[in-house]
Amino acid sequence: MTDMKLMQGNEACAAGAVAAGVRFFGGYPITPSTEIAETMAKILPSVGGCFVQMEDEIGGMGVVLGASLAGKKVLTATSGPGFSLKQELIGYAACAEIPVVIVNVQRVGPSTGQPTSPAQGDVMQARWGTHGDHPMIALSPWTVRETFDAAVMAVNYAERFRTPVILLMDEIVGHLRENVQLPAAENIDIYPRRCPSKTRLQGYEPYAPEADLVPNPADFGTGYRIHVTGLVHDYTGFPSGSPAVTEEFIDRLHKKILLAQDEITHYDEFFMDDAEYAVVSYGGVARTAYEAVRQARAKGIKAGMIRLMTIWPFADKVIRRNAESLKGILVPELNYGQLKYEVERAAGGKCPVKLLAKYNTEIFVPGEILEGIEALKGGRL
Amino acid sequence: MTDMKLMQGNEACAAGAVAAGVRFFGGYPITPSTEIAETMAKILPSVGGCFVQMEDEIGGMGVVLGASLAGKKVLTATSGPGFSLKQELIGYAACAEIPVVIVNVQRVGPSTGQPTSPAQGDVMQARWGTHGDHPMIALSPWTVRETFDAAVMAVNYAERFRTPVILLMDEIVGHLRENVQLPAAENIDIYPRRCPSKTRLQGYEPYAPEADLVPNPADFGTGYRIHVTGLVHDYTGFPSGSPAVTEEFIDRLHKKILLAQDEITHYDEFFMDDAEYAVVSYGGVARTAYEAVRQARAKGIKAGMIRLMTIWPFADKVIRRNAESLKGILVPELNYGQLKYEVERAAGGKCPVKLLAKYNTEIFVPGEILEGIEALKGGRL
Amino acid sequence: MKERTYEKYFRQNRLPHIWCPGCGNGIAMKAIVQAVEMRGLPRDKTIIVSGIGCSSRASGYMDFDTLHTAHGRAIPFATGIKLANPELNVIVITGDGDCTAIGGNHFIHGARRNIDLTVVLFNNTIYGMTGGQASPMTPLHKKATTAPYGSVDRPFDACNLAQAAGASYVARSTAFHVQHMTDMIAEGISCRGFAFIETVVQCPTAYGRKNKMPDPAEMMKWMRDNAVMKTAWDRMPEEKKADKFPIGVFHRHQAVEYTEAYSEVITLAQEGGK
Amino acid sequence: MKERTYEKYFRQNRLPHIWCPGCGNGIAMKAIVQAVEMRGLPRDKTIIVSGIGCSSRASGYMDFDTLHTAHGRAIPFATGIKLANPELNVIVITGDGDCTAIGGNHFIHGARRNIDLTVVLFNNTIYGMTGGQASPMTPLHKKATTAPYGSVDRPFDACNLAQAAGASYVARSTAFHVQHMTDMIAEGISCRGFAFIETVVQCPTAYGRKNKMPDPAEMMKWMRDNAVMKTAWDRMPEEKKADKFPIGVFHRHQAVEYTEAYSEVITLAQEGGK
Amino acid sequence: MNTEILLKSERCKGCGICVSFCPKKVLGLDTLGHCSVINEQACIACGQCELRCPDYAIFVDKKVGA
Amino acid sequence: MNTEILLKSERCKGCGICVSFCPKKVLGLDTLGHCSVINEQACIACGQCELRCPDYAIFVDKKVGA
Amino acid sequence: MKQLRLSGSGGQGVITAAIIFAEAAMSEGRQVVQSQSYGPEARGGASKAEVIIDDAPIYHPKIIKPDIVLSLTQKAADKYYKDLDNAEGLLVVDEDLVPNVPVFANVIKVPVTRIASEQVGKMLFTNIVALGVLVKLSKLISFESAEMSVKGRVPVHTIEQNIKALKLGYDAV
Amino acid sequence: MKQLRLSGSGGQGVITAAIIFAEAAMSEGRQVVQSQSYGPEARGGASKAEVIIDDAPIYHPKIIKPDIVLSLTQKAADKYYKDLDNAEGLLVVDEDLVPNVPVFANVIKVPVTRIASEQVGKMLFTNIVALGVLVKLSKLISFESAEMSVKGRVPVHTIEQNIKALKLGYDAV
Ligand SMILES: Cc1ncc(C[n+]2csc(CCOP(=O)(O)OP(=O)(O)O)c2C)c(N)n1
Ligand SMILES: Cc1ncc(C[n+]2csc(CCOP(=O)(O)OP(=O)(O)O)c2C)c(N)n1
Ligand code: SF4
Ligand code: SF4
Ligand code: SF4
Ligand code: SF4
Ligand code: SF4
Ligand code: SF4
Ligand SMILES: [Mg+2]
Ligand SMILES: [Mg+2]
Repeated sequence: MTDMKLMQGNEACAAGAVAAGVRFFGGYPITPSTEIAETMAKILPSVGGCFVQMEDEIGGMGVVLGASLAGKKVLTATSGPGFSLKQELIGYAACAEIPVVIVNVQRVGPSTGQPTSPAQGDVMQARWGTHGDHPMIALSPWTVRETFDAAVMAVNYAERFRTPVILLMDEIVGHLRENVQLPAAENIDIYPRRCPSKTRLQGYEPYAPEADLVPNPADFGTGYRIHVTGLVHDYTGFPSGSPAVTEEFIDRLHKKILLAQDEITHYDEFFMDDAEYAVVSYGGVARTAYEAVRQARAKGIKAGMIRLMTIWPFADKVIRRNAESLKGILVPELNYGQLKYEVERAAGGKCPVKLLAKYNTEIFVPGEILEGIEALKGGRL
Repeated sequence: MTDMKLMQGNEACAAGAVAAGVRFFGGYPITPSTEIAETMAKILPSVGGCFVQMEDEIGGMGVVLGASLAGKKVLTATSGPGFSLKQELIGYAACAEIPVVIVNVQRVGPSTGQPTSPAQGDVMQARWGTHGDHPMIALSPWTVRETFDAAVMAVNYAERFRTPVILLMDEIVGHLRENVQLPAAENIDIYPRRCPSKTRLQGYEPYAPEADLVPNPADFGTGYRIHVTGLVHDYTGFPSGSPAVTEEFIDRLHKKILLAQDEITHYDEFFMDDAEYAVVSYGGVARTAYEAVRQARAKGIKAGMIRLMTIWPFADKVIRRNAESLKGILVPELNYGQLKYEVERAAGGKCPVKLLAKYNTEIFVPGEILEGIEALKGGRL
Repeated sequence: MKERTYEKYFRQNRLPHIWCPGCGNGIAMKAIVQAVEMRGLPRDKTIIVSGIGCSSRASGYMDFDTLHTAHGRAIPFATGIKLANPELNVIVITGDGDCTAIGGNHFIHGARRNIDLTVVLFNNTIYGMTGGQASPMTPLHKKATTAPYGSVDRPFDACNLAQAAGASYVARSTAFHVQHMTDMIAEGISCRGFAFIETVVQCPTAYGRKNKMPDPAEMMKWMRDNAVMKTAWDRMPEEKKADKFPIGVFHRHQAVEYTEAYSEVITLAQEGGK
Repeated sequence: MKERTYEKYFRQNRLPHIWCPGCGNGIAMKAIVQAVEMRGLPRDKTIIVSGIGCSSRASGYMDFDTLHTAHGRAIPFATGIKLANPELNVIVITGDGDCTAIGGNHFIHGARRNIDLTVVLFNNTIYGMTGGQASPMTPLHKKATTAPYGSVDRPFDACNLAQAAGASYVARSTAFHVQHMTDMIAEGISCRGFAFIETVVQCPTAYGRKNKMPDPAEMMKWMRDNAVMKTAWDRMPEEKKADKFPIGVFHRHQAVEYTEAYSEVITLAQEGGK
Repeated sequence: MNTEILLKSERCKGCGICVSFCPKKVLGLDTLGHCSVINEQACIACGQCELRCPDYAIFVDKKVGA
Repeated sequence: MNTEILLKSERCKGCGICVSFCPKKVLGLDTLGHCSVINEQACIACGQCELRCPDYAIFVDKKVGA
Repeated sequence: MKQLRLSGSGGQGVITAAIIFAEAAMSEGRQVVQSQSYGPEARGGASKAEVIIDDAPIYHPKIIKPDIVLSLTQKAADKYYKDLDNAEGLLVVDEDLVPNVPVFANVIKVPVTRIASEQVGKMLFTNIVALGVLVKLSKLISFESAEMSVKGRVPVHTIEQNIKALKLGYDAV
Repeated sequence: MKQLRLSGSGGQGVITAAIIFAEAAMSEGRQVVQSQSYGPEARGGASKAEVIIDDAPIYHPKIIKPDIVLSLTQKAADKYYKDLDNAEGLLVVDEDLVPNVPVFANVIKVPVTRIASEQVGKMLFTNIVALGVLVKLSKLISFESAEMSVKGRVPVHTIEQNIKALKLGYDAV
């Protein structure tokens, strides 16, 4: 462990990324994510890396994808409007299987909205924002320290699955400062860049999957002369219009992540052993929810909490398992209702799932969620 | 009725839009939507309208929003990658309440994917593609004639609710030619551009809602001197950071559409009276599904079909009502599973909901869906 | 006190504006309304369109139909307004980031089409709104929060770019040269076609503080001392040009305006020509 | 038969290419590999990056590390590759739509940064891939599927634009002038900085057919008859210039290259400078 | 005095531009940073302050009849 | 004949460019639109056809020793 | 229900021929749907157009079992004849461009490209020659309907040559 | 748990003061969270910074009931004092900039801006003067910790003046 520091969520995000090996950042400033870029601009050159500010968010996405192909671990960061602009190339990364982490520090939308205020309004967009079928990994930390860990994890997952990973922060945690003690460098697990397991002469195919369904396209400049495209392609990497190839391709994109779903579904259960009512929460809101659940317990309500760190792929199993024994689930969200739909679906009618939505630029106070729990219990929701 | 014509879906879309009063098109070509732009380039100047090809899809979105504010009914059209690029400004239209119809003729994704092949992979993106909380109307026609009608309807809804409307076509219908007989101009209902109901002196507030929760901001150049912004704003149209204003604003954006949900939820029920199994289908796929359901009936299976024309807001009630009495629902989709999630949620565990996914660039053949129905019945799905 | 007639063009109930003490945006905004007054534009047929940024907040203070678009997108929106109703006068207010970073493509394409817009760029050489990141017009070696070691990205000369892209009128002025700025804008308004005016304005907060010029008056004195009138500039020996920059009208070239060109298309189409 | 040594730079198993009979893209692609050979670029340290379009399909046929990006985005991807590993030689192949329509902003920003890329624009003055829509380089009054009455949008001069934006090297050639084209590209490769070469190529299918020039050889003869060497062009009276266009090197100006500039930042940062 | 100086103090943000550009040292900033007229007699109504005030907070006219 | 003309017919798309630019009318297109050598003797090995063939389908060399 | 498939490569115009066929059938009061698919490449590559004709509304929009397949390239012939009914199905191929005719019961070889090139004057008219062949063989529409439909779809200055092509095709079988 | 709210307008530096306070508390081994909110406008407008200090981990990150509210503008005072505990809560205001002091039990008026302007030499130091005041009044951290924390957060060439400001504030109450 290192010294105790007062650190902001956004700074922790940058620090985590660098700790995980990120050496390239490209992006475009936008509130409330800007401190991530600013921190990177300062740190990266000092570790021999590169920070580049691009002409817009699309350029920011393109430049990091190019750098990733050339062998660097890469990060870009943005918020609402910029996240929308990046969607096309997020799909490119999914299709061409290029490791990249995209941080979205959520703010109030739609559109320019309320740039400085917190929200959780991009949860569904993180899953479905780009066109066509694609899988998605999204992580949402609830503390500054976990933001560091989540950044490390996001970089590792991007590299391991060769896929875009969304670090879905919110303004609450992004702009929060709290004391953190970061792990020492030697205690941080780093997933290295995958390498070709064959030579050209051995019949290397850049997009042939390994056992984990993930391919190992060679970094540019290493002598493999590979072709990378956003068209559907076969194992050689060249475009193919074959239905069989297309089917296998799209299937594999999803399965490589679903195979590992249990392992990458991170969540906490608090007071769930005997819980009758559960709050399902994520991101900065979970801090308030935790407080509320404690207060409910203090009042004798058998309340528990499931805190989702992994938002996508969605924790279906966790919810389903718990729904069997619960009398109700409350989903407080700083939006008009988003992850609630998933919880409801996963619960499959086993117990009522109720939304507690707040979308007025302010965060919940514990009392509101407590009331929500009581109302759920009392059948008033 | 007019003469019988052989018409392509994309042409019918353009014709419908013009019939509904569209006089401005801005966009950027992309397969398989390009014929819409090309048709507009030809027709619009001949009716005194304007076609402009912009530098990209974002410019295409911006230019139509400007034209809409200046009083024109407007259309833009795109496909997959372009739809992703338009997302930021779709949110702008939702926030600033600017009438606009965005056609997305879906193709295989993610990314460049298979540009010439059909898919239904942007269904969730149509709902959740832009950041922040926003409502969405999306219509998906299944015939060339209905494409004409859907275009008229889309323009009318855009004007009536002052909101972006997605005409969610697919390549199947977009590139299909079939004989159609269009309605005579006088039989087409047109929703006129909404006008201010007060003068400046009477204390006109451009964003004050009428009884239907929709405001009447004046067209530019008509002397009202209004302010339009993508920031959260109050009734005056000027930015406001007030939590109360924000809450009411976001609530109203959703409610104005939800209020009319029953009226704008268009769907067909075929053979549902005594159905035990239903296929829920939309867009071009519904044509094949219909054939399959007929074949199932011919084999003595009590199969029926719910054909959704309105995709968003989702037909929760229709599904829930039917789920009560069904033994199973099959959702064939040309994607990895998208609207299936909504059907599953809406069914609320009342009956099993099974996906029949195809994502190999080819469309279903009736036999596949028939097999699906049989498998559903046999519990093999 | 004599009436300041231009004050009627402000939305009085929205003043004071949100800009920082000493921000040059207020000066440029006043120059615009004075130019509008000079040219006698009918107020209800004049539309102000802006992007996102400190500068782009100007639209909210001006008593016309006003449109505060998305970051970088003012020109496409303005293009739509003008094409939809060519009788409207459309003035675009934008920032160096808004216009030349994220909006760079729309900027050059507006100029290419030669659509009749008057585009006024408030150039504070920084991203003011988001707190001081480098823009594509930040001078070399100056500091910004995203260029903590000094910027190594060469800046654009937006006037050159506008001209190369096809603008009909290109000029520059500064917040020090208030009257000159007003004239430059007024001439741009008169131009039928794409008119571009770069107005150099001080941002003491996000730029000045980081670059040892926190005092707005000092920044304006820097403009006074380093801006050189075009005519003098053209006669200036190269070695004296370092750190200096020209102001004035750089380019005037009347070409067919876009809405006029499009009206030809309408005529052709309606004649059934193909 | 003597060996055609440049053939080794093609992925033989992927030929014949998908381009239409007579398409000029094949000529420009050959010029690139010949220029690469002339300059002796190490093959495994040379990366070809393209956007989306007929022209951008070239990357798939060239036996290097190759990257077929998204429409308009070749330059940012290429920038990332170069910045991540400055020892790589990065060549960008793009179309008139890819580069100057949707990719226009990245194009001018690449030039502004002066990053060491060689950008070869295959200018067929049309959107070939999508079947003949007008591009920002379609000549005035020519027809396109989206300009059925003739285009009224003034075209860009991409060379002017590149120069105004800051490119270090700017040149143009045509598919008729094959050897000249090769030389222009080779010189661009040698240039340390942003090099831009516009190669005028014929698209008989999407452009020619609509504009009464369906024969590719006729299109090339048109190039022969209308392209004028820069030196001659500069001496040509204005009235003779109509319909003609200059080819050759328009601009050479060596400035600090971007990856070199950034290495200064690294030095500063590592010295703990702030 | 033959000039009239009008300060709209609700608009003034105390930037000091008018103070800096006043050739006659007519203006000053108070402790809390607002513009104030400290030497009205010296004013020559040159208008430099009004011209460059970014907040339209100061107006100067020759007195009517002066 | 002192020239050698190699036609890779699997690459030739019959565009006719070589035919048009051949100064000696050595080349022609057949009914189904493929390039064919119709007057080999006339070839002067000027290389115009090879130079501009967009499909790398025709190659001309002076015969070795010629 | 009758199902026709026209196949070839990018520039051969099979889609136009299919549209004209469909339009002619429509003009005779039939229900039609016409669709096409391109290869993965927008340029070049395979191209396929389909026409379905019926008296009742047509739902599923693609051919399940073609009655006639026309193929103008070897690749197209090899790929598309397979689902023809062995007994009833008819395969029509270009005599020159499909040298290896698939082993199939009913095959008709017509030198459509050669006819276009030599007798109409340009290979460009191949598709209309082929259309003439199909009109004759399919017996689904009259020559006159086809003629009308051609006139409505081709550029005015090429009508004459196109009608000539149509006739030549019609008479070639 | 102790909850401090610092409020003012855009340029007054209340966020920096809050960060320094939080850091000092952290250095004394406490758990802290520090947050802020801006008005709807990025420039100008209201600005609010909060610090929560506790010995246990802090979950809910915003103040529910402040112990101390510092307000450097009238607007901020009017808006933010309200949820102070009537008995225990303490409101600290700038004597000059908050002319209409809210009617409240415990109010302390300090001319922090004037001290900065007149005694330190620049209004820029207002926030550090205010910080000194808060250190003294809150009794949550030692002057030394605050001093250390200031030194770590301000530009090197301004350390001296800042420490002077801190002292002046500390001594002003
Ligand atoms: C798509 C998008 N990206 C980024 C932002 C964040 N943003 C707002 S203003 C701005 C820069 C403004 O700079 P400039 O245009 O120079 O205006 P200034 O504030 O300096 O006047 C940025 C990056 C945004 N609002 N939207
Ligand atoms: C975001 C996006 N928009 C549009 C398209 C469709 N599209 C593909 S290529 C192209 C134009 C190509 O024109 P150009 O760059 O000139 O290349 P050419 O085909 O003429 O060589 C377009 C519009 C796309 N693939 N992606
Ligand atoms: S940050 Fe700069 S540009 Fe923005 S208001 Fe302040 S001084 Fe003006
Ligand atoms: S469409 Fe034009 S550019 Fe594309 S391959 Fe054909 S000839 Fe070449
Ligand atoms: S210039 Fe204006 S705002 Fe600045 S101090 Fe003077 S009066 Fe006040
Ligand atoms: S008018 Fe001139 S002299 Fe008078 S106060 Fe203003 S600047 Fe000073
Ligand atoms: S130029 Fe090449 S492709 Fe064209 S006809 Fe001649 S050999 Fe064939
Ligand atoms: S080398 Fe010259 S003469 Fe010989 S075939 Fe080619 S073009 Fe004709
Ligand atoms: Mg700026
Ligand atoms: Mg092109």
